[in-house]
Amino acid sequence: MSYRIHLQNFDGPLDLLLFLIRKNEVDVYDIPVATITQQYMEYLGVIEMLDLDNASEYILMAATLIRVKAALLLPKPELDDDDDADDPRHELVQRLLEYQRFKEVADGLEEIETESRHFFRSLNYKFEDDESEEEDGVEQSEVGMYELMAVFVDVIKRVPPVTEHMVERIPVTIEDQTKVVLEFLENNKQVLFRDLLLTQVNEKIILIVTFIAILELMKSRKVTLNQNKPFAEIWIRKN
Amino acid sequence: MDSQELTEEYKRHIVEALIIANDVPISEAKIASLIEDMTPAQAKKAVDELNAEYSDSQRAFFIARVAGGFQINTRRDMAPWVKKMFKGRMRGRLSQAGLESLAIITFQQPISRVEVDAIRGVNSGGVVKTLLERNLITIAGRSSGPGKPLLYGTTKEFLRYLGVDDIKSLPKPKEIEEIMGKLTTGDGVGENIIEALAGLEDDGVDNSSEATAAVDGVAAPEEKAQAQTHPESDNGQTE
Amino acid sequence: MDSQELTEEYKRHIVEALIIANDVPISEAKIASLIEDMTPAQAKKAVDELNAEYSDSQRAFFIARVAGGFQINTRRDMAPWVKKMFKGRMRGRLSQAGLESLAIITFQQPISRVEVDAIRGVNSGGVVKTLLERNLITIAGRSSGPGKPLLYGTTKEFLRYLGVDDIKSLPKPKEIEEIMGKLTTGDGVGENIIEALAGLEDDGVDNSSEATAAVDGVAAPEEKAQAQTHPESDNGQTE
Repeated sequence: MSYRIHLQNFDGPLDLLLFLIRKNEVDVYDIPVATITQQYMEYLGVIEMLDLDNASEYILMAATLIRVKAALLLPKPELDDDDDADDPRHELVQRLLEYQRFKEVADGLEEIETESRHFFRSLNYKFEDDESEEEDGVEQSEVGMYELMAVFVDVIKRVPPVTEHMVERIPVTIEDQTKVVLEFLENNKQVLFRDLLLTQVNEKIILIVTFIAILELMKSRKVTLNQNKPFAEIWIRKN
Repeated sequence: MDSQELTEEYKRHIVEALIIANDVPISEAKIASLIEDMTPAQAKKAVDELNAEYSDSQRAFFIARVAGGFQINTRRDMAPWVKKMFKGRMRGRLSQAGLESLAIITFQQPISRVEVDAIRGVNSGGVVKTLLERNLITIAGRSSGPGKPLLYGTTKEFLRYLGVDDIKSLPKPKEIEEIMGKLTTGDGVGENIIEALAGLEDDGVDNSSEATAAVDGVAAPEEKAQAQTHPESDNGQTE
Repeated sequence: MDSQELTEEYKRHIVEALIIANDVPISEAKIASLIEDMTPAQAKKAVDELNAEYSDSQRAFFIARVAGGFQINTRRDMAPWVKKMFKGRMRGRLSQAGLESLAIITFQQPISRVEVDAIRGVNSGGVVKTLLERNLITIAGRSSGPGKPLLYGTTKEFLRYLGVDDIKSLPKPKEIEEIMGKLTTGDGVGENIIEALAGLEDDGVDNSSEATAAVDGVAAPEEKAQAQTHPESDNGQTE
């Protein structure tokens, strides 16, 4: 049961390995060789049971441990003993030390974070300008890269899904859509151009064809589009 | 928090801190509820005393009473400098439409307005104009396709503001998806950004000749007008 | 705005107004640019004088130097009440994984996610997303290495979150040699790692000499190993 508590504190195989190394250092100075690997495997068993998402990363480390151990069991060529680049442990030691470096920094950051949470910046200020009233005090700095990406994802999500089999074309012609538009206008004397497009269209291709149909209708003076001022809403009306 | 009694003076400090740190005007009732043994009337009195202190020590600000409670305001004679500080900042919140169009233009640039419309499913003319005015986007050329529509892209200032040096460093749709997680459309059909955008492109291409030619008739005057209105928008508002 | 000369005192009032009105830390250079005949050094001096005044008159706030500029912070002993006011609205603390990733990104920036993963030994996708979302990191370009992955860097908001002026005020990662150096002092993780891994090797055979040999060897090829593990880190580490 204690496994579960510990597991939540591990941020990956390196973290677990460091934990075991520390733990064993405290308990038994002379570490029995197999202990670390064996304990690691025990944890791994629990991890596999509980946390399938990250299990593969822990398994990878287990494989590394076993590989290192196996390599060490092989008889060493008695060449240049100083040349330790061949030592199978080096890469792992290197990784653990590198990880440890940043783990220490993370601890430092956590301390600073703790301290910083005692201070609050001034927020209760509003600039009241006699002359201009349009300022609502909201900074655009809220639009960061992340927010933009989130909005982008949202918009794309709204785009109607692509048909599963793209070979099949959506049967839509300008003629069809001309009829649709005229029928729609039959019931509504004057409609917002936008509403017409939105209510009549649920596929991008249809949207585009409908748009062309409207333009055709305009050209042949069957409908009129007007606008109160540039960029205002466009109204469409049957002639 | 404190078992000892708080002095009147110390309570006044707390009132000051609460007013300064809050992000909305805070009422005397709210202040009173946060400080041990304090009534709203006492909170109000503390504010008056603070204002007297500010006045005596010639602070450049005072506590103003606004609709919802108390808020920090700068002294009236400070306005010219405060205004100067806020001026030239990209102030004011973008509408949802503005944000969406900005997101699409940022990650799909260079892109024509018609394509932005196609993705959003609504007309983006007014929004594009606002973005141009705010120097967030600029005209980035002209499509070589039929109709040669104007293409929009983000300004250097906005890119810098987002934290990247050039367009190439912006995340691509595939990377956005990797960061933000796999997309699922409303009806539960798994779909990714690439497919969604590819679908759009296909649709666009299908009728490019007709659609764009026809669109040209409508869109051209408006875009030309924009080009005239903001000829230097790309380098003009560098501040 | 003013044709008359501004007195030192009045300039100090303006500095105070600018700092209290701004919602982002404002640098002395920016302050100086907004006030007639003021140098950044004078702006800094004015801030010091203001802080002295605040201290004398026992204000519940002070001007802190954060993220390259000045901002008003509430006094440390005010925290219990301000926290009470923000109860339920305060952002959670960073997770261990978040702190680790931040530690790595802070000192290796700009860095790709894959490189962060390599150091942590675990996928950091979710963590990176959270950090982006909290605006503590942002996309900071694109690697020129294979695959041209996106690179991440820390933001000003990160400094602000921790309440520090710049990255130099954060605890630096120790050199690997230094972590190794702990061996001689008889405590520290470096030793534990070596011990444990040496233990892996001996498998019951007493060979302390070998263990030490292995330790000696680790430091030497370490840079090589590092260079291999992080091929892009050399052009990545701009500082």
